Parts: sequence; C-alpha cells; structure tokens
Amino acid sequence: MNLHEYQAKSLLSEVGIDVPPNLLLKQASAKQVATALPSSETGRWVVKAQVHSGARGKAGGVRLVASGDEVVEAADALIGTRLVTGQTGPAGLPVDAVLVEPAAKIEHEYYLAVTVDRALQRVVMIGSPQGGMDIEAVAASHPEAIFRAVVNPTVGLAAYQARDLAFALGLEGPQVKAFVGLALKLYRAFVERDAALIEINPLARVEGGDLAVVDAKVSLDDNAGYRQADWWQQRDVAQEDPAERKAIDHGLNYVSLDGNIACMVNGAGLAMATMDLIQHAGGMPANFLDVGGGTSAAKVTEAFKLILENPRVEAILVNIFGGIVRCDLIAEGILEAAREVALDVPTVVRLAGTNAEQGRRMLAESGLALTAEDDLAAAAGRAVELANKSREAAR
Amino acid sequence: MNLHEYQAKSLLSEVGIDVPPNLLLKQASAKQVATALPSSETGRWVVKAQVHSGARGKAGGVRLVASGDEVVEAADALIGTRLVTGQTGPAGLPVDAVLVEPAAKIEHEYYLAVTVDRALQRVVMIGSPQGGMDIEAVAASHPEAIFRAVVNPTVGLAAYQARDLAFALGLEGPQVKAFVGLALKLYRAFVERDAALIEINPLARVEGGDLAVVDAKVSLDDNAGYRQADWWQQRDVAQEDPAERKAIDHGLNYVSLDGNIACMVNGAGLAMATMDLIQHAGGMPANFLDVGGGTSAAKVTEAFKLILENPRVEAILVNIFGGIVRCDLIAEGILEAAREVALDVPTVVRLAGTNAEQGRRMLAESGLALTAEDDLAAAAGRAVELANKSREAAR
Amino acid sequence: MSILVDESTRVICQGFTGKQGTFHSEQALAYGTRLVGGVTPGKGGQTHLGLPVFDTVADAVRETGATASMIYVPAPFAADSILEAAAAGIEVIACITEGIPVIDMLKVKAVLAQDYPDACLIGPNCPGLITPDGCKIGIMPGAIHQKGRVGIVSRSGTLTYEAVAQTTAAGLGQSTCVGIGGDPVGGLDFIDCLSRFADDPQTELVLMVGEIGGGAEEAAAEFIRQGYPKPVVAYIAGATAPAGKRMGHAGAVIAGGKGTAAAKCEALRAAGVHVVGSPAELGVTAARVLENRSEGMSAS
Amino acid sequence: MSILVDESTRVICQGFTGKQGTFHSEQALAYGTRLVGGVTPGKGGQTHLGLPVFDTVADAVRETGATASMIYVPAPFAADSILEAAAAGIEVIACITEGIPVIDMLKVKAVLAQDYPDACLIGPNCPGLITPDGCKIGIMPGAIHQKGRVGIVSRSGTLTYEAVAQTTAAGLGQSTCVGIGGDPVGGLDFIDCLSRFADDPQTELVLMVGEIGGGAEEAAAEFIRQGYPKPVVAYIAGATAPAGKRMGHAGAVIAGGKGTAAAKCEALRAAGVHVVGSPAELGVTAARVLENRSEGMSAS
Repeated sequence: MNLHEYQAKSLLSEVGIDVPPNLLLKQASAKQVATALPSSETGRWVVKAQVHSGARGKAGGVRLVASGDEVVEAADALIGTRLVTGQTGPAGLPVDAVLVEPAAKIEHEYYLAVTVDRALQRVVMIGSPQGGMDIEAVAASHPEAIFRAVVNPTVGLAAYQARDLAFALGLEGPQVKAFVGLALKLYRAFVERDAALIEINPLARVEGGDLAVVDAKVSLDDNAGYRQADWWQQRDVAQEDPAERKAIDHGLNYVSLDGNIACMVNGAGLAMATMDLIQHAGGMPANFLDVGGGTSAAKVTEAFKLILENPRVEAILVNIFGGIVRCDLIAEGILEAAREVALDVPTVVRLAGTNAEQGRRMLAESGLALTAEDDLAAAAGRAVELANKSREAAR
Repeated sequence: MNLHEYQAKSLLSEVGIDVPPNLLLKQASAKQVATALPSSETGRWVVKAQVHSGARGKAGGVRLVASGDEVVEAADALIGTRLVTGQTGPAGLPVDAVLVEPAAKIEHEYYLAVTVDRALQRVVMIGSPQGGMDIEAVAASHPEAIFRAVVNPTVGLAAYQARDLAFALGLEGPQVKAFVGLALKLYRAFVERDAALIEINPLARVEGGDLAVVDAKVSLDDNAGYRQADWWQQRDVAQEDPAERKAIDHGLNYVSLDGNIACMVNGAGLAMATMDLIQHAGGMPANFLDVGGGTSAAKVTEAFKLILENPRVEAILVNIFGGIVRCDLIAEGILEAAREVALDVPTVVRLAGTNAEQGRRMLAESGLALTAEDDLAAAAGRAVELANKSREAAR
Repeated sequence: MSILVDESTRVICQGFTGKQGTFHSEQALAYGTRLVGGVTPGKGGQTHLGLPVFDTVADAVRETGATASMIYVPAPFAADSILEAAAAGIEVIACITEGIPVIDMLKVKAVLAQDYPDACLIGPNCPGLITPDGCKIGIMPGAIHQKGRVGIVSRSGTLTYEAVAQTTAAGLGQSTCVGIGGDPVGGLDFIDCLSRFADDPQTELVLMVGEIGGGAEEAAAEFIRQGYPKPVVAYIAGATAPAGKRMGHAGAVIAGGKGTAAAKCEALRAAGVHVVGSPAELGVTAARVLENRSEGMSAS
Repeated sequence: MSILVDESTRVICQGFTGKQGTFHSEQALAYGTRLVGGVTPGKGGQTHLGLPVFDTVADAVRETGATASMIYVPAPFAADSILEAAAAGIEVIACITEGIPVIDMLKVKAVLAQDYPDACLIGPNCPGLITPDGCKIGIMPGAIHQKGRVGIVSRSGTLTYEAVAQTTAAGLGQSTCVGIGGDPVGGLDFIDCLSRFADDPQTELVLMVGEIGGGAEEAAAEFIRQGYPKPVVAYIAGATAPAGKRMGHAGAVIAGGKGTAAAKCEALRAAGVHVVGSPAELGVTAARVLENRSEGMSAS
C-alpha cells in the first residue's frame, strides 16, 4: 500500500528523522492557517496536493506562496479537485488534503531510497547526487551517479556503508555525520515498518548546509499488513481505483485496464496469460482478475459484478483451470451471478481440470447464453470475435 | 558486571517478562512492609538477601516467613550483616537490602539461561527440566537433561527453537505458549542489554500451572558499559572486593588472591604467567595485577599502594616487558611510589624490552633496596626467597 | 528418474491438522505420496489421517526419517516453519503459504545460506512440486500429470497446470514439475531447477514459465546462453500487463521499466530458448522441438 | 616465507590520524612495514606521516592496492571498521582495539562468514601480527624479533613478547608471530594459524601460548592429535588463576569447571605437544625440540 507524503514523513519522524514542520489541511481553513502555519525563514511556503502520484509539480499540484492568505487560496484551489499527473491516467486522483511546509532555499538536491533488490535478495540503500528527478531517468542517463549499499540482514545497514554513500554523494563536514544518522534511521524504518520502498527525493542541502527531507514516498509490503495495523488503518482508499478497492474487500485480485475484453481467471499467472491471449487474438484486456485459490460461488458473483460495472466491457472470458478450485463450484457461481445481475455481455467460458466436465454440463443445462470452449486459444479468439460482433451490432 | 536479583528482575520486566510482585527493603521498615508488602495467596513470603552470590538459601540468606511482622524481623536479621556462602569466601558479602516476594507453591523447577557459546561463536539458550540447582552439577550428572538452542544472529531466537525447548522441558498445553513468549523476550533482553549471562533458576511451574520467574541472575558484558549506562550507574560497588574496585577506578586490572607474593605486570597473559612462575618457584601469588598498555608513573604508584594495602604480602615481583610501555617510565613510577609510600617489602624488579637498560640504571642509581633480575624464572625464585627470609626474620 | 523427490521420498506436512494441511495431505496420500506424518505443535502423540502427529519437525524427522516437508502454516508463522524444517535436517522444503512478509523471507534466505546450505527451499507462495506417479507435494491437481519427458519450472500456479495439461495431451508427460513461486524473495530459482534438470536423464526438455517482474528469467537466459545441454521452451506471462501495477503475485510488477515480458522474451530468445508468444502453444512447441531433435539425431 | 603478511604486503591503518593510529603507524614505518596510507573519515585528501589519508577503506584500497589493515579505532566503532575493511576487499584485518562488546563481534563474525569468507580477521583485543624483517602490523616492540624458524601464535600480548625474546635469545628467530587476542569471540584461532604454519616452509616449529578460559586450546589439541607435521611447544597461562574470576582478558575466565590450565595442558600433552610448565622455558624447550629433531633426522 502507498502512503501519502504527510504519512510518509510522519513514519520517518517516528524513527527520529527530522522532517520539516508542516501543516496538513483537509479544508482551506483560514483559521487553521492563522493558528498553525509553521513559520518560514524565507517568507514562502509550499502547498502540496496529497495524492498517490509523483510528478505533482508539473501537474500544478505544488504551489509556492508568500503569505498565509495565499496558503488558504492555494489550498482552496486544490482541495476537492482531481489532480491529473503523468502517472495518474486521465481521471486523475482526488485531492482531499494539502500539506503546507515552509519553503527552503535549496542548494542541491540528492536522492536517497531503500528497497529490496530481488536479484541479490537483500535490502539495498540507493543514493545519488542527482536528486529531484525520476531516478529511473538518472539510472538511464548517468548510471555512474547511482550508488548502492547492499545490506547484510545480520547487522543491518552498517555505519561505514552510510559513510561510503555520504562521500559518494559529495557530502562534506558535518553533513556526513547528519547523513549517516539519517541513513541508519531510514534503514530501521524500512525494516521495522515492513516497507517495500522508502524514497526521499529530493533530500536537499539547504542554505546553511543542513540536509532536509523535502519530499518522501513510502510503500508498505502488502504481505505485512497484519503486523503494521496502525498504518493499514490509515490507508486512503479514496486514492485507489474504486473497482480495485472493491475487489480487495471481496478477496479478489483486480487491476483495471483500458481494453474491451474482461477476463476472470483463477491464478495470477494464468490471469496474465489470459490477458496475453486476448491480445494475441486481436482484443485488449479490460482487466486483470484473479479469483484466487479458495474461490466460492459468492466470490464469482462479486467478480462478475465488478466486471460488469466497467462500461467498456464488450465480452467476458472466464478461464478456470480447476486445481483446488473445482469447476463445478465456478459454474455454480456463474449461474448465481446470472440470477443476480443481468449477464448481458457475451461470455465465453473455458473450464479445465478438476470437475470440468460437471461444470460444463451445469452451464450447458442452465439455458444461459454462454459460449463454452475447451481450448485456451479458441476461447480467447471466440471472446474477441463476440466483442467485435456486439460492437458492430451496436453501431 | 553482576546485577542483584532485584535488578535482574527489573531488567527482565522491562522487556515484558512477568516477574513476581516484590518489595525491596533497604532497612527493616515496618511502615514500608505495612503499606507495600505484596499480597500472598499462600500466606507466606520469602525474604532474600541481595548479594552477588548464589547458594544464598543454604547460607541462611533466604527466609520463609508467614506475616508482615516476620518479614520485618527477617529483614532486620539480614540487613547490615555479611552473608557467607559457598561462593563468597570467608569474608562474605554485605547485605544492604532484601527482596520480599510472596512465596509460591512450586510444583516443578526448571532451568533457563542465555549466554554466549565461545566454541560456536553464537548465543545459546540453555534449558533443563532439572532446575533449582547448580546447572554445572546437572551437566555433570545428567548431561541428557540439558537442552540447547543455538541462535543465528540474523533472526535471533526463532519461535521453533523456543518451542523445541518447551517440549524438551516437558511443558504442556498453555505452558508451551507462555514459555515461548518468555524465551523470545529473554533473548531480546540478552541482546538489547549486552548481557553476558541471564539465568532464571528456578523457572518454576507453580500451583495452577503458571510459570514463574523465582530467581534470576544477570551479568552484563563489561565491554558494553558505554551503551548500557543506565545499568552501569546502578552497579553496586559494595558487593565488589574493595581493592578490585579501587583498581578499576585507576584503570588497573586487579584480582585479590590468597598468597604472599604480590606481582605487578603489564599485560594480562604475562600477569597470569608471572603468577604461575611464583607458584613454580614455591610461592603463592597474592594478586593478579595488570597495569595495562598505556601505563604512567602515576598508575604504577597506585598499583604499589594497592599491593601494599594487602597485609599478607611478603614480597613484590615487578615484571615488565616493555612494548608500548617503556621500562624507564615504569622505573620512574617505582621511584615515585617509593617516595609516596613506605616500600618496606622486599621487591624484585625484572625489566625487559623497550628501554629496559635505562630503567634498570635508574633503579640502581636510586639507592632503593630493590633487587634487579633479568631472567624471568630467576626473578620469581628471588621473590619467593626474599619472602621466606622476611618471614623467618619476623619470627 | 526425477529431480528433488520421487516415490521413495518420505514427506511430512507442517500445519498438518489445519484445514489446508489436512485437505492437501489427503490429496497427497491419494496420489501415492509417501506421506509419513505431520507436525502441529501441541498435538504431538495424536493420529491424523492415520499418520502420527508430532510437536516438532525434529521429532518427526527422528521418528519417520522424513527428508521432505510441505508447509501449510499461516503466513505469520511460515517463515519460522521453514527454519524449523531446515534445522531438523529436511532437504526439500516446499512452502505453499502465500503472504509472507518480504523482510521475513530475506532473513530466512540469509539463515539458510549460513547454516543450512544444503536445504532446498521451494516457494513460498507456490503450488509445490510433483514427480508424476511418484510424489506430489503441493496443491496441484494430480490427475492432469503424466510421467514423462518434460521438466517444468514455473513462477505461476494455474499456468503451470496449463503447461502440464498441454504436455500430457501431447503425450510427452513430465519428469518433475516445480512451482518456484510468485514472491520476489524465494527459494529455488530457474537456474537451480535448470541445473537439476540438466543432470536428470529422464528430462529431455525443460519448459520454463516466467512472468513479468524481477530479473530471474534474464539470469536464466544468461545461464542457458553459457551452454545448456537440453532444449528449453519458455513462455513469459504478462506481455499486456501495465507498468507499476502488481499483478496478483507480489513479485509480478514492472518497476522502472525493468522486468517487462518483452525484455525477458528477448533475452531468452537470444540464448536459444524456444519462446512462445501464446500460452496455448507450450505443449505443441515442446512436442515439435523434441520431434525435430530426435529427427536430427537419427539423421546424424 | 611467512604466513599472512610479508615485506610486499601493502598495509593501511584505520584510525590513522588518531593518537594510537599515529604512534603505531610511525612504529610500523620505522620497522619497514609497507604502510601505504590510512583512513580517517572526513580527512580524505590530507597527508599524514607522509602518506595519503582516505575517507573510506574502499577509496584507500582502490588508490593504494592495500591488502592488509590495522585497526586502531575506538571500541564503539571498531566492529564497523572490521566490516568496512572486509567489504573493501582487505584480506588481513588486524583489529588491535580492546573492549568491543561481544554481541557486536558475534554479528561481525556472522557477516564475515556470510559475505567475506576469504577475509582473515586477527583479534580484536590483540597485539597484531609480525613477520620479522618484513611487516609489523600491531603494537609489539619490533626490536625483539628476529627472522627465523619458529611460528608463534598466542592469545596474550606481552607474554608473546616473552616467547619472542626467548626464541630470539635462543637463536631460533620467528617466521611469523600472530597475537590472536584475548576476547571470547574473535577472528583467526589456534587451528587457523596452525594450518597456515603447517604449510609454511620457513616455520619449523610452532610455539603456542594459550591461557585459561574457553576451549580453543583443547580444539587445537584435537587438531594436532589428528596429525600435525611440525613439533609444537605450548604454554598455558593461568594455572594459579581462581575459578570464576576474569583475569584481565574478557575471555580469560574459568567457568563451571571448564577452561582450566590443567585440562588444556593435559589435552595438548595427549596430542603430543611439548607443554612447558613455566613461561621461562619456552625458548629453551623450542631449541631442544628442534635440536633433537635435526639429530633424529641426521641419524636416520
């Protein structure tokens, strides 16, 4: 799960990392600004839209203002809107809050992050003297400007590793010690909070030489929710795709896509493969949907509801390889779904594996307008064909 | 450094281990007992002398009493005395406080400890169903009743290891879970507090099946004092040998022994070797004394003072192999000491290594009644000889 | 022959008396797996499915001589179960459990490397492994398998079944099928399995099923490029998956332009692997490659 | 020949500009050690004792090609310095620092075993090592050494000097002297050094100086008993030490009846080691053993 910038900074602050004083506004309250606006040495403040996306600045989600009144104005202009960035898609994300911080005089921007390196199977800390921009861009254009510390889990990040990074970033004098302290705490936060990614970008050297956490991004390991309950309770579902959110509530794995052929599959790998088959057959998948291993008829019903809420869906491909999941249960779910919702989209069903024969028979006997296919490729082709037909018919 | 039982229990309590409710009395205060004596289901209490020694029970340092008045009586009988146990030597240790706890109905006594296994270079947790006695005795008579979990430092004590121990100890039902929780916290205390040994003996199964920490012993790693300052400040110097305590204050390494030949050496290994030589020559060492690597004249003076405070000393053997330590500085220290204290005990000085010649000359020219020897064995022989002579002369 | 397990392998189940453990132990027994007992702390001494229950894996190993374990313990406790199995001397540890935090697995991997270098961890978050007609350790449907010539290694569960069904339908059958799991940090990887298949005389061809995310397929491609003695057919799932979205598996996410299906396919093709664009072509491609090969052999 | 280091070994000093580091670096230079620079974070780019100062060991290794390091960093930071040296590829790491907490050393040892199995740690809490006329890395007085035939390995500092002086006086000289340190958890042990001395043609006899506490001497005895190609002379300090008291070194304590000098001597004697009862007899015993040996050889 992703945290908002203000949550990320609060998480960092919990392990003792200094973050700039700030004010979170959920409404453009002049009163709140009057009483709680942190003082600014520069006489300026930044007002930042709290959305789960980077590239907020270019999208107008970060405003530089010069007075409390302007803070209120900027907050008013942002809160309640949807911010569309290069990362959000055209619908954008709702701005339900803004974070106000004193603007610092930044002399240099660094990059600092912690994540898991899958190839090394170790936590790595990554630093670069070229901060403030997308690190992938730096990695592509200046790979020599990216420095990595691979962490042995027995000792955690060692002080020498933090020092190596500090010198590699070109820090000097008291900045080195400050950086080492920050890096050690950052690693601790990563491990203790089960993070998947913590990114401070930029970490800035401000006028006077101090280091400042200007922007911070935190993603937590979805598998560790059970022991990081305090943060999971703060999960902002408004930032998530409504369909994906609903899927999670029903124990389904759903990702919205832009295509026209919905699919419902058991197993993540097979679900991706089914998407690939749809494309192979000339269609475009409308979603990724894994109904999981312990699927019930009720879950299948919910899955159909999810799919049918997407107006772009022109055909549905159900692809089940029964293992633990029995195909007869899936068939039962399809029948139940058909009773509950109007299954008015052409639907191709491919059942294989455990009790496939029985499931097929149930569907055939139901009288529903379903197309059965045994072959994987044929099923995908049929779904694309039916979608094309229904589109033509609609014209 | 060693902790008192009450301190050990407070350390365990800090990591969340349940310890019996207790009352620490530094004087036999009827008022304190009246207001703060923990209630006892059995109607009985134990009053335990707080000294740095085991085997307190046999020595009369643990009293079982049946009322608050008796608590006061027992406290009065113990506080201010010296307790002589099988482990303290004839002088015993001062009882400056007693710990009062409700007496439990103990059904079975277990042993549980954490320490460092030097051969494996790992922390080990040791458990035995035969608790309540000296674990070395169990190890000798029933080695099969001792169970060990060797801890990998990356994960720390694993839950399965704690479970393995619980089952090996014969625990059942909810005791297993209670034991696992206790063991995991115990390991955490060991590592976080830089312990050298934590021993719960006995860990008791009391009436009703609960586990209770009846007695606890903690030694902390002397090297880690700098980061365990809170416990080091609570170090009870009254429990330490006064000479050893004074030595620590002067940066000397001193251990009191029973013999008649004092020695003053640089380096721990050479100091032990010098003790061995004294015995080899027919004498008995009066002390171990390592003046260390960065020795100054002032330190040598303090070392002489320490040695001369021991009335059993009949001769002194100074054995210095100059490396970093320069022999001329040692000679200077000896001369200074002779000026400050009456060096009225025969003293043999062996100087070798850096600036040995110069040191020897300084001593020879000083006019002090010192015996110089270049050879190690000869020096020891001479010291023993002089001690014998001075003893005979005194008759 | 086979890799990792066969009909003589003595298997235990950790989390034996739980719902998952019970169901899949029944299935394993029905398939003919030599399941010799199970572990549920606190239930030692009981009998379950006609087999002894032990309090600890150490007890189970001592009493049954088991060398393989399948773990159906809930995620918060599964990492500990892996270590318990390794410490007790279990050689093949299949952890089916899904949802183990990455930090836990990083530590488990480090401890295995330090203290139990000979233990083979499979998974977590995997369907397990099966040697047809010999030993089923996992959640795969046994009936679709057929003893045969193809070694299968896969990051996916149901997609593996697809590959199995196709090779069975093509009359090729499988030597051993290993689901290595969909998590970013896990046990045996493609290369480990490829090495074992290389040494297994029964395996004539290896079928590799990868997916987006990470660099395991690229590493396998490099390994194959340096000289692999058997033909490899591969499919990479997720060509249509968008960047930055986690596709079901914790490991299945394209991050920073790395881990795309296209890059993986390209690397594998460059290494001489027969990469199929459609998952429906796995079986037929494997059959064609083996046929061409035997023709080539008889011609030479 | 020698073990571990010789006159060609490029050495750096960690904690270079500190008081201890400066003094012992001067001594090392005076002895002829090929000291090529030092490390003090934040002073990179400066010159000290005519040598370059680096911010990190990695920088120092890259610029000087050093393969050995001597560590004079204060105890709270020394464990980190050991890891820094190992990570930078230093092969021989002599940590002179005394007073490192045991928990830190346990972790350092685990990390070295995991990630840097080829790094040789000597110490901590040790005098260092010296190859006479070649390379002095440590705090021992160089002048008492003489290039020669005896390999010395010792848990003690000044007692080692005693052994050195006696073998020098006896005209035997030393191949390499290694002070392995007095802490309960450290780097190279007796067995590691015995193995290296066994392979070193210059070393004709090994002189082992042990002390009470732990079981390292007993382990060495067992190692020698299984067949050691060179004579070994040993002395164990602390025959008169009382049980339960720490004698200066953190590792020098008799615990639970284990670790006595008597038991160690007995084990070594049983393994064929020439155990001397007095530390004054080290040199003469070594000389006698070598003389008897060469007589035996010329007789045969």
